This record gives sequence, structure tokens and C-alpha cells, in this order.
Amino acid sequence: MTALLDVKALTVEFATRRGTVQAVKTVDLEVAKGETVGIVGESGSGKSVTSYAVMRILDRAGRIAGGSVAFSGLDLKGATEAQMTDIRGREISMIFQNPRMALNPIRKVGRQIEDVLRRHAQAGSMDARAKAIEMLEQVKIARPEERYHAYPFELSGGMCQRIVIALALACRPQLLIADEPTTGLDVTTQKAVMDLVTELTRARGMSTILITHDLGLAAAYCDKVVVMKKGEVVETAAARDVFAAPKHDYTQKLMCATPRPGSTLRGLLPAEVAAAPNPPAAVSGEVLLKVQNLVKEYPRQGVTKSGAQMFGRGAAQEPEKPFRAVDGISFEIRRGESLGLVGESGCGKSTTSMMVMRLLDPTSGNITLGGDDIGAIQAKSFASSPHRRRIQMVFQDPTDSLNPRFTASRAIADPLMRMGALKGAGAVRARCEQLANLVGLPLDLLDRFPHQMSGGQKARVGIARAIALDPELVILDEPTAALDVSVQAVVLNLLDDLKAKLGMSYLFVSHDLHVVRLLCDRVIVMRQGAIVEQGSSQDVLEAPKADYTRELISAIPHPPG
Amino acid sequence: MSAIDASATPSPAVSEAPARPATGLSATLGHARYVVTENPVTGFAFALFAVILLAAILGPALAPYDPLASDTAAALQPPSAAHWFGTDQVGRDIFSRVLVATRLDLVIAVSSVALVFALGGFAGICAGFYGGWTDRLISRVSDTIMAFPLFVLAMGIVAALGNTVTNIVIATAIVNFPLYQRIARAEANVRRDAGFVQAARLTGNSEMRILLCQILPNIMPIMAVQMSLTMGYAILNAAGLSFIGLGVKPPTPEWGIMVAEGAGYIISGEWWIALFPGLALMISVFCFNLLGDGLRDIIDPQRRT
Amino acid sequence: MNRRDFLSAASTLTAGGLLATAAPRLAHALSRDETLALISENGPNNLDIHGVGTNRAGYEAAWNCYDRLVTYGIKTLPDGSRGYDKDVIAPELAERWEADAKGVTFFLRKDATFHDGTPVTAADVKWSFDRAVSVGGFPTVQMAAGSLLKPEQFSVVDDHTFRVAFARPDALTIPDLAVIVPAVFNSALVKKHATEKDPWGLAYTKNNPAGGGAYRVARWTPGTEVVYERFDAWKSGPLPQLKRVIWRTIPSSGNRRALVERSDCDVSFDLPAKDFAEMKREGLVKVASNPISNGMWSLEMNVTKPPFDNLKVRQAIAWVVPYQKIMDVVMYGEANPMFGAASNTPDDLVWPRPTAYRTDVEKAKGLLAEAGFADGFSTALSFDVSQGAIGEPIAVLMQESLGQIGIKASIEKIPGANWRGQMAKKSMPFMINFFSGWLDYPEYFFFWAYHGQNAVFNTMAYKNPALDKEVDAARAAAASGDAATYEAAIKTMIAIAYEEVPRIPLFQPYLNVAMQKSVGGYAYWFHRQLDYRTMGKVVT
Amino acid sequence: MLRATLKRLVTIVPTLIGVVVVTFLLTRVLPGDPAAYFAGPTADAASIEQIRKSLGLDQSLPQQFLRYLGDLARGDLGNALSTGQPVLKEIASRLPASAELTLSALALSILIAVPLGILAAVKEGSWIDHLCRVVTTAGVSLPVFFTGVLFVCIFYYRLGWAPAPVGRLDLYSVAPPHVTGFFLIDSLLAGDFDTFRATVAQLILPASTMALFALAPIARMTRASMLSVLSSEFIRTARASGLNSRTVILRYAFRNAMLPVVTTLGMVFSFLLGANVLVEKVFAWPGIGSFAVEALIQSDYAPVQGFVLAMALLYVALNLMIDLAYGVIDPRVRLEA
Repeated sequence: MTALLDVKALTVEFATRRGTVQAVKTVDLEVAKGETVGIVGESGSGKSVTSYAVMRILDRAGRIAGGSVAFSGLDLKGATEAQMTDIRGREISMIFQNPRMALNPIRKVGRQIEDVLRRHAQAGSMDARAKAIEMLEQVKIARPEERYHAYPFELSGGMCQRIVIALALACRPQLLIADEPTTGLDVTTQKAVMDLVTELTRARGMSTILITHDLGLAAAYCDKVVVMKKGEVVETAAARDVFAAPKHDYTQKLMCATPRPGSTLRGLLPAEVAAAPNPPAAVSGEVLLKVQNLVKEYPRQGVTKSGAQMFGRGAAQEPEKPFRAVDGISFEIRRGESLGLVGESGCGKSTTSMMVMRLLDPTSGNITLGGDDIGAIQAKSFASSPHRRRIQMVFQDPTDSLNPRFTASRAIADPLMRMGALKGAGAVRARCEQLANLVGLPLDLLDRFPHQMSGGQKARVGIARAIALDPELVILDEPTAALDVSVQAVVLNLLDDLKAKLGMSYLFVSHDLHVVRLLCDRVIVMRQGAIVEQGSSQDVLEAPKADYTRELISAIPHPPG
Repeated sequence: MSAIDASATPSPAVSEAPARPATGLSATLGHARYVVTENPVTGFAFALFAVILLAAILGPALAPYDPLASDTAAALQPPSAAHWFGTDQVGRDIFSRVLVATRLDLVIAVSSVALVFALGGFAGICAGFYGGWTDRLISRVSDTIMAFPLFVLAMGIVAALGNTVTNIVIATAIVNFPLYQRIARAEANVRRDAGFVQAARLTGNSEMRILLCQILPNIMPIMAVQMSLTMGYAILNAAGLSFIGLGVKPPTPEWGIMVAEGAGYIISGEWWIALFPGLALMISVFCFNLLGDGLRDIIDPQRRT
Repeated sequence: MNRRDFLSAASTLTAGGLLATAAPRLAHALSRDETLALISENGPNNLDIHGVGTNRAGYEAAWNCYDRLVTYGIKTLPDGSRGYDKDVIAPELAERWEADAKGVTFFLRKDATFHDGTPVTAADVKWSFDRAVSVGGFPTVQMAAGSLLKPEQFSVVDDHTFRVAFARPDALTIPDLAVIVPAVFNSALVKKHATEKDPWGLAYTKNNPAGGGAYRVARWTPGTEVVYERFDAWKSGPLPQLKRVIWRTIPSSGNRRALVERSDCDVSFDLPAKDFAEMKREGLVKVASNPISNGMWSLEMNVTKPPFDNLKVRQAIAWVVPYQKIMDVVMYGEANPMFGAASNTPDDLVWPRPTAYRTDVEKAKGLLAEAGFADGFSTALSFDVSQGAIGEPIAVLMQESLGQIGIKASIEKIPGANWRGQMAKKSMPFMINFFSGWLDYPEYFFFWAYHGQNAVFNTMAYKNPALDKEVDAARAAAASGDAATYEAAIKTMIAIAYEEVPRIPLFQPYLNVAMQKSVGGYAYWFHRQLDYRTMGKVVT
Repeated sequence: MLRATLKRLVTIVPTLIGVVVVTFLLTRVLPGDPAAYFAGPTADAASIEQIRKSLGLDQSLPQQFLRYLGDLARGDLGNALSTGQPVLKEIASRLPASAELTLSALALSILIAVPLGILAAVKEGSWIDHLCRVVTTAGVSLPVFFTGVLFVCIFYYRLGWAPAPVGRLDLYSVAPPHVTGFFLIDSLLAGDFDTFRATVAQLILPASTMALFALAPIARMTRASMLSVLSSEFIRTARASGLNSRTVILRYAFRNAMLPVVTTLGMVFSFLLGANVLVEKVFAWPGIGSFAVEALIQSDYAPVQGFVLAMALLYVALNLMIDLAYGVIDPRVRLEA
């Protein structure tokens, strides 16, 4: 069987201000007809760049410096731009992550599909519309005639990704490159989208390249896996083999860093690093945080008072109910305990954490911290309350949560200077260094700005800032969502160590049940503002009671073993 | 969402920056040097700015003639070795006047920009950060000012308050208020719930403190771009006011008024009276504009690869 | 004339067979020889001289659209140009008149009609004069200058006979009837548009000339354009040559020069002295040039504001003025010098006349020291922005010269709107100003500009009973025809004013008008505007 | 859409109130005594006083304001003393002149600047990009009156290519019958091509002068906006779908990039209305700007107030139009409405 796509010794260079950077170094890649190949790697591994080079849609700064790319015997590297535009979409097409951004925001989705069809002479002006609607049907969009006229912003993320798929498959190409197609989608949607892609490509006998950072995803859907690291291919093997017996160290490290059923926190780390076992959790019986009947309502967007009421028919109608983001939930956290709050986007978990954090005022309900009714203090004035220092937070996006114009030490020192009892710059600096040591941040990084640090380093700064005042409760808002799995492994371990060392309690907000299980003693599953299920993490994961929990768990792809 | 974007950015140049040895200041300088050398036009603008600054500082010392001294015997002379830029209708040396005027024009530009930044920038940040009634009130004030064509309002203010340098500065500042207010408002608004602002709230910063210490420094870069552009506008505005008789008082040398006076002599053939101050004016406005573009590049490296 | 008239005129004049699209162009060609294209800085704001705030351009419209009983004759001046003759009163609506000790009787021409065909009667004259003396503001003041004070002075003898009774003996009464204000209005027409609030119909005449002058307004776009047509039934003089006058407002002086030099207009008004000087030299266009009668630019010091109350200070300043510099770089020689005479005491009745001052810094320094200001002082020198082309360079030169004797003068540009108000309030200590009197008599000038009645134009707030006595004596002597007393009074009056020097005369400017060589018949008038009636174009 | 328009109009009300108050106050603090100015040269104190009374200037400030509001409610904007005409009539006759000039200039600069901006963005960093930047920036760097005088000197006085700068029509042409007030349209409606040609000829110089001034902001915004759109993900999708660069740039990128450009146009229009004041003076254009300047210099309140009110209304209308244009271009805005 000859390869459909044959990439040999591909090297891609980017011209940057610090000279030329090789993003992809002598990469070999073969995709046979009908085969699904996964390219797996962490950020900066060059996996996306490889695919862009194949499509010849690199940024202006990038260029193919060496190697060859052959597609069905055609030399793509040497092809003219006109030839390439004929191939793109017609022979090879791509789907991208972040589907909503991948569609022209001001053009009807149907027209966008038509554009591609007509470009590749798959449809004329007469039948373009019918064919576009047919494509919508094929990607299982309900009421396709109606959706033809929709704009991307009117559709959900999953729906948009279906449109992108329709766009990619409209001209029946031979190769589909899917670049992180499910990142940013909820797990349940993720599964539906991937199943659709598989179904459609199988039906058409197409080849697929699946680019992902998620080993589980690659394991679930690929025949063959290519593991990349820093622009180089470290391992190529059949999917089964890679997961069963990873040969390369890096693959092994990646494998063990990926949380899956049965893995332990220390087990995420490579063997040589994970020395001491995790300290045992010291959960006392004392309740630290008590949340009762917490409700947050928002007025509904758009038309509040309808015309009907103005015309006197309002009496018969029930007044419009405000939207309940959080619908009367109660839970408690004991001292030394960490509680996981799990749910898909829009389930109210972030709103709940913001209210507990006292950045947002609840509509009703009580929040007490160690017996003090902190819910009664207005969010606006909570900054000056003595209770402020007792609850701190680690944010989801380490980049966004650090002021780009402050150095690391300035960021860590901020709470010390505002609320700490330390006097003098020297004392503050000393405490900063102490904290940096605690979170494993090299001291020479303290004078750097956020853009000069890596994601893991920024996460450490964020953690150091949160623990600077020895808080009793720390809210972790998806603290590792933006991090690569290997970094995630380190950060999760760090958080666990710190908890034991400093005797804090955690409220861990996450969408990933596996991660939650590793860190948390108990789990709460939320859906549509309400608690669906709660219990010890072990119980919830292994013997879920609610259907929704079960659905969540089954949707998570995970590597075998 | 943005977190995930970062992990898949196609260009390695911007993803996961490796530990860079440079500290903050030298990195900024290095970046500035890079922009200046990489973009010839920006480099040129910076060089021009240095010349203008030098002229403003040393102008009075370098001028070969007293810029106010008339010499009726030498009136309306074309450029020559004695008078590089020629002489005007009462025989004053235009080169000296152009040179000496640099300082005043720069002062007008800088002070009006400083004023509008202080007023508009602060009002805008407050509007964007606090929202609600503060925002509505400030935005209405802005809208009211915007409803006047800019130059006409400036004219009205100067006509009402009297034509002094201070009033020209005030008028220019007021006219530009909405622009600054809107930019600052938009910038503050997107940052009002940013992670680092929330983090600052958690660490016990008061709202006003967050406004000044967290938001303001982040808005400075984009404001700097606007300020550079406004500097050019301020000079043009003063020139326009001079043209309709509302400029600085004679015989003070100022580019705008010299151009306005000289414009009447163009048809009769004494082109140099208007041309040289006009060129000086054009070059400086040009310089401020290019500088603004260049600053934008320095601030926003993503714009350029 | 509207567009349709034009087209029909064109088609009747040509031998048929014309395409409709070609007609407008032909109409241009036919009309240009009999059309005068005129440009100036400002257009009229009111077509009625009696209106509130009628501007100078409005004077021109009123002058050409209305007739008066009498007008001035035209004479050829020594330099060959033509100008009005203040000593000759010529008939206009009145064929003749008879004066006696108590008044003067005018006999109107019987064939004269207004533009609408209504005959002109003595009742119209009476109504018009009543209006002028009653309506207030400028027309009333101007009428009073000729001792025409109240309606009772005017009487209708019969349809074509009209009498003015003298309020007091005044030599200026008849000359004052030849200025613009005593124009004759179509009283029946105006009364139709009068209202209770506006009994004199000012709102109507503002936009609609209701006269019987040689021209009527065909189209007026305020601030932009006036188009006149000849009134072909005009009887008060020979029928003018020009059938049409197009008057555009061009605010930029550079453009006004360019237009006349490129032959895109026939007459260009209001150019800077420099342009006129150069155009005279280059000879591409004709420049008519006449000294403005009874007018001069001067430096004026408010004698109620120290240190200008000190005579020595005023004299010191008079000695430090850079007179010749001003003549050279401000006026480019387009003025008569008003300095450097042998003596401040006149030996003849020529007016305006130079003072004995000239630039002598040492003398100025000495006088200033004597006055006790050896170290100088600070003051503010003001000028009118709308006259900035002349005022500003004078101010700059003065500032520099005053600096030589230690006087620090800041320059105040006063916007045109403000100028009159500041003058009336007498709030400016030191200013550059121009004044001219319509009636060309020195005592008239002095009455407005120096007399203790303290008129607006006596910006110096100068009150000197000795001078007032001479001015009053000169006026009385003129009325009674006592030439010797008159001459003595005039001479003393001038000597006092020049010696006391509250106002330092600088120069008497020329009124210049640039025109194509084909334009003829221009005459200089006291009102400094154009009289289209005498003008014409040489058809080449 | 109607609801949104009405809602938009409601937000304008405070602005309009602000404009009325500001205008009133501004004109009243203007120095100068219109009464003295209009009393004429030989007026005495009594006649000045009489005129002051007839102008209503002897009343107290609040009284004058009430009187002004009353007049406004009746649609009476007062008389312009400088031309002697009712302000409403003056504005009605002059606004088309200014609008014709400004819109011509705007159209001209859009026609030049938008393609330039697109070109600069597509060829980012190339010499074309730098050239566009330098040329457009140079255009905005000269005082507009100076450019105007220079143009007149070169193209009319020296070369004789342009017609005499005497306003909307040459001296001997007659304005077309009034329908819209826009000579370009009216002459075509009347089928009078000579007048149309004459109007175009008169427009070229002043419109170019102003267009030059507007090039930089439009080109700059187009470039920046195009750059950010071109680097966005949906463009990558379009490219990966094989759409050719023409379609990608014009149909996909350009329409998205137009959104901020349309907003900028509003600013540029206001900017040009200001520049109008100076250009009208140079080209003897009988527009509303030169009229307002004269009035301002003479402390003639009524036209200044009328002018500013007209401008405010124009601004409101313009913003409505921009909102509507936004809705046409961007479906998201439509939904929010």
C-alpha cells in the first residue's frame, strides 16, 4: 500500500527577531489511504506547524527549509500556489480547534459551505444551495434548511464544529487534517464530534491526521501515533503498541503524566522525580466553609417586558423568571479537606466559586467561614475586610491572572504589602523568596515579567501569591487547564504537597473528573446550577449514581492501560 | 478558552517563551532597538524626533538672528547664504524664527497632550472600570463634545477665552477629550474583570488602587500611541486657529502663525515665508505620526513578525 | 435675469438652428462684454443703508440701487484719475434746487420711476427722509451730521417739489444730502410690507431694494454673490453701459489677486498694499489708486490712562515711531506720509496733512526721561484683527521701536466684533486705528475724532476746551461763509492737535482697485465702493 | 431595527440638551459687543443701546436662554446679522454646499485610502507598506489651509489646469434648479451636463485638499483592521479550504475589516467638517463652515447656535447611519438590537 501522504525530513524554519528558529526538524510522516494517524505532543512540539507546512499555509515568517512532501505522488513543496489552492479543500482539508473562531463571523454558514463547493467546481450556482444543505444534513445538523441561514454566533460550539467539518468534507477530499478538533468543547460534545468525524471519514474511505495533545484521544481514535517533542518525532508506532509499550522516554513520561482511572498523584510524575509518597491528608472534623441554599439570579437578556404586557394581556402571563445560574446549593468543606466541584461549561461552578470567593454577591443563601458569616459582607467592601486574607484563589489562566507590567516578585509581594504585617522592602523580599522556594520557583525568575516565563512558572507565581498570606481556604479554578500534561502533573503534586504542609483547605473547580479525583477527597457534580451528585471521589468515579455523572465519565477518552 | 489557544498557536516564536536572560528594562530597550532597526520608517521617525527635541532645547542658542528683530531694508528676501530661509515681510530671519518656534510648538503639543491624557484618560478609565452611572455620565459628556466638529469647538473655546497659548492648549485638550476617554474606557472595560484584576481584589487592593496601579500601567502603551498622534494634531490645530486669526499673539514665532501669514504671499511669489515654517510643521507632525505607528509596533509585537 | 430669459434672448439673437445644449455657452459669450465680474472680500449683509448693521459692501448695493436728490460731481484729479468732486453738487432725482436762508427747495424730475414703474414723488422723498432721521442708529446719526434732525424739517410742496428746512445754519446740510443715507425709497411699496413692530419696513428692504436706482438686484445669495441687472428705464442720468454686474465674495486675498491677474474677473477689491504695489509695477492689470479722502491711520493713546496723560510721553512716542519703515514694509509706498513736515503749525488748509514728527530715538529718550520714565514702562498695543494686514506689521514694528526707549508693549489682537465695543468703552490704552470721514472737511474729521463731545472715534478720550472752541468756530464760520475765521480756526485746531499729539498720524492710505485694462469709467468715491453707473468695458 | 433606532434616538437626547446648553453658554461668553458692532461707525451710546435692546441682549442670561429655548421650539433660529438672513434659511442653503464638498472629499479619500490600506496590509512590511504609510502620513501632516493655498497657486495660478477658486460654480454659470441642493445631483436631474461639468471642475481642488487630509486615518485603520482580520482563524480556514486569495481578501477579510473602518469614518467625517471651515475660506465655498467662522468672529450668536445644532443633528444622523451600516455588515449587531 503506497502512502497517500509522504513527508520526508521536513524542516520548517521561522524567521524571528532572535534569528531563525527551527520549529520542525527533519520530520518523517506517512499516512496510508484510509488510515488515521495521530500526531501527539505538548505545546511547542511542532505538531501543528507540520500540518500547516503540508497545507502550505504557514505564516509569512515561516518557510519549508528542507525535506519533501508528497501527496499522491504530487510534490506539494514544489507546487505552485495556484495548484495548492486547488488541492486545499479539494484533496486535503483541515478542521481546527475553536470552531467558532474558524468561521467567518458575518457570513451565513450555508454560504460559507457554498463558497468552498463552488470554488472547487463541485456545485454551480443552481445546485450549490441544495448541496450545502445536504452537507449540513450529513454532519447531523437538525433543520438544515433553517441553519443554512444561521450565522456562527447563533450556533453552539459543537454545532459550529459540525459546520467546520461540513466545510472540510464538502468536496470529498482524500485527507482530513484535524488540528485539536475538540479542544475547548465540553467532554460530551467532544465525544459526539469525534464520533462524527470518524463515521464520516470511514464512510468515505478517507485518511485522517489527528493532531492532539491528548493521549487519550489519540489512543481512542488512531491507527498509528506519531509522538513529537520540540520539533522532532521521537516515536512512531501503531497506536496499540505506543500505549502498551512506549519505547521512548518522552512517550513514557507523557503516558504516565496523563491522568486515567487508577493513576495516583505521585504516579503522574516520572519515577526518578517522585521520591516521597504523598503525605496523608489530615482532614479534621471541623467545618471550615459552610454554604447553604446559595442562589444567584441574573435578569434575562434581551426583551424583558414583552409587547403583550403593554397591550394589557400581561395579567394572564406569568412574569418572566430571572435566570438562575446557581439554584440553591449547599455544601461544606472541613479543615484540611479538598473538595472538587465538577461540571461542564455553564453549570454554575464558576459562579459558585466567585460567590464563595466573595467577588460576587449571592442573590440569597449563607456563606460562613469558620463560623463567620462572610456572605453578609458585600463583595465591594470585602477587599478591606479582615476575612479577605482567609480565602485566596489560584486562577485558571496563569497568563491572564498576572499583571503583564508587574514582575513575579511584585505580583507575589502584592498581598504582602496590602494585607501583610511585614514592614520594609527587605522583609517583603525575604518572604517572596521563601514563597518562591516553597512553590519551587527559581529565585532568579523573581525579577521577570510574565511574558518572560513559561506557563508552569507562571502557575507557580500564581500559587505563591495565593498562599502568601497563609489562607485557610484556597479556591483552585481549573488551575491546570491551560497547562501541558507534564506540567499539570508537577503542579498538581505541588498543590497537594502545599496543602499538607500548610494545612489549607481546597475548593477545586474543574471539568476533568480524573484530575479532580487525584487531588480531592470529595466531589460535587453540578449541572444547570444544581448539585447532581456528591460523595467521596472514589465513590463518585467508580460507582456513579446519577446518569449525568455516568455520561461524563464515559465521554472521557483515556489511553489504554 | 484563551489558555487553550496558547497551546496551539502555530508560530513557535510566540508560544511558551523560553527563559530569556534579559531583565525588563533591557528587554524593552532591546525590543525598541529591534523595532527601530527593523522598520526603516520608524527608525527615521525616531531620528527626526531627536532632531526636533534638540532644536527645541538649543533653538534660541543656535538661531543666527534675533527672531523678533525686523530689518526693513532686508524685507522679503529669498533664501540666501545670509538668510537660509529668506526673510519675511518685516525683514525677520525666517530660519531663526522657525528654529526658535520649535520650543513653543513642542510645548503646545506636549502640554495639550498631557492635559488631555490626565483628563480624558482618567475619565475613561473610571468610566470603563466602574461602569454604570459613572460611565453613562462621562460618556454623555464625551458625546456632547463629539457632536461638535472638532476644529469648530476649538475655535469657539479660543474665541471665548481669548487667544493665548494656555487657551489654545486647553481647547486642544478639550477637543481631544472624547478620543482619549473612549480609548481608555474600552481598554479599561476589557480589563475590568481580567484575572489579574480579580487577583488584586483578592489581595486587598481598593478599587481606586486597582484602577491606578493595575489598570493604568496596562493602558499606558496604547495611550502613548494616541498621545503621539495627538501631538501632531495639536500643532495642526494651533496652525488652523492662527489661520483664522485666533492663534498666538504676534510677533511670537510659531509655525502655524508663520504659515498662516505666509500663505498670503504665496500667490505673489514669496513662497519661502510659508514654505519653511510649513515644512517644519509638516516634518514634526509627520514625525509624531510615524512615531505613533512605531510605538504601536513596539507595544504590539504580534502585529509584526 | 433668470436662466430662461437668457436662453430665449440667446435664441432670438442668433439666426435659429441652434442646439439647445449649445445655448448656455453662447449666452456667456454674448453677455460678457456687457457684464462686469467683480470680486471682493465681503458681500453685503443688508441691501438697505437704513438697516441695522449694514456693512460696507451693503453701502455699494444701496448706492447703485437707489437714487438720491443730489449727488457729487466727478472731476479728473491731478494724477489723471477720476474722483468725486466734493465741491460740486450735481442733480440726480432733483433737476434743480433753490436755497434760501431758511431752507432749500428741490424740484424733482417728472419722468423718474421706481423699479416697479411707480413714479417718484415728493411724498416718497419725505417718507424716506423721515425714515432716515427716525429709524435710529447709523442713518440717523449721519443725517444729524448735516443738521437734518427731525421729520418736521421735510415738507412736500407738491408732487414734484420738496423742501428741507434748515435746523440751523450748517455748510454740511446740502453735501450731506449727497451721501448714501438720504436715498429715496418707494414708499408705497415699503409701506405695504411694514408691520406694527417694523413701521419702516426694514425687514423687507433688507432683502429687496425698493428704489429707482440704475441697477436692481437680480439675485442675491448672502455671503456669496450679488447679481445686478441694469434698470433700463433709469432717468436720473445717462443709461449705464453695463447690463449686468456679478459680484462674488472671495475671502482669500491671494485668490483675489490670482483671479484678476488671470483675467478671471474684471475688478478685484480689497487687496493688500503689497499686491497693489507689485501689480502696478508689473502692469498686467490696471490699478486705480486714490488717497482716501479725510482718512488716516494713526496711533492713538488714551489720555485718561497714565502714563499717556503725560504730554511728554506722547511726544516721546511720536518721535520713536518707525514712520518710514511702516511706509515701506506695511504700505509699500501705497500711502501718503503723515510725518516729517517742517512744523506742526499749518501754513495752508490742505488736509490731511503731515505732522512735524519723524524717527529720532535720542529725542524720544530725552522726552521720556523728562517725563520721568527714563526706564520706560509697560503697556498694551491693540489692533483690529479684521484690519490685521496693516495693523499687525505696524504693531510688530512699533513693539520693536518702543523697546528701544524702554517701553515694553505687548500686542493685543482684538477680534473685529470686539473692536467697536472696546473703542466705545475707551478701554484700550494704546491702539492702531484708521478713521475717515465721508464729508471731506477737516472740521468734520475733528468733530468726530478730537472733539470733547467724545464720540466713539475719539478713542483717546481727549478733551481740550481750547480745541473744541476752534472746531466749533470752524463749523460756524463754514456755515456763515466767513473764510478768514474758518482758515484761522482750522490752522489753530490742527496745530493744537499735532502738538498735544493724543493721536499720532502715520499715513493717509490709498484706495486701490485692480481691474482689467478693458474696464473703464472707474471713479473714486468718498464711500470707497464702486459706482457701476459710470463704468464700462471696452469691447475688443 | 425600528426599536433599535428609537432606542438610539433616546440616547441622543441628553447629548442634544448638552449641545444646546454648551452652545448657548459658549456664545454668551464670547467677547465683543454685537450691539456696538452692528450699530455702525458713527453710532453713539444711545443708538448702541437701542440696538442692544432690539437684539434682546439687555436681558439676563437665564432670560436670554429661555427666550432662546422658546425660539428654538418654534423653529426660529434667529437672524444672522452678518448676512442679514434667517439662520434656518442660511443653514438650509449652505448645508448642501458643505455636505457636497465633504462627502465628495470623503468618497475620494475612501476610494484611495481603502485600497491603499488593503494593499499595505496584504504586503505588510514591504516597500509598498512603508510607502503607503509615508504618503498618507505626509498628507495629514500639512495644515489643510496651506495645502489648499498651495494647490490654488500651482494648479490654478501657475498651471491654469484648475478653474478659478470662486465657489461652487464659475462666475458666469447659473446654479441648477434647486431640488436637493447638491449641484452634482440637481444638474443631472435637470439634464444640464455643462453645469454638471462645471460643478465637478470646481469641486476637484477643494475636495482633493480635504481628501488628502482624510487619507491617513482611513488607510491606517483599514491596514490595522485588515492585518488583525487576516491573522484570524477563519481566514486560515478559508485558506485551508482552497479559496483563492482574491476571495479570501475581498469577500472574507475585507468585509470583516470594514467594521472598525466604518466607525472610523464617523470620526473622519467630523474631522472633515472641521477642516471644511478652513478649506471653504480658501476656495470661497459658500458652505456652513465658513459661515460659522465669520459669525463666531463677529460674536453673532444666532448662526453659531444654529450651526452647532445643525452639526449635532448631522452627527446624530451620521451615527444612526453608521449603526445601520454596522447592522448591514455585521449580523451580530442586528441580533443585539
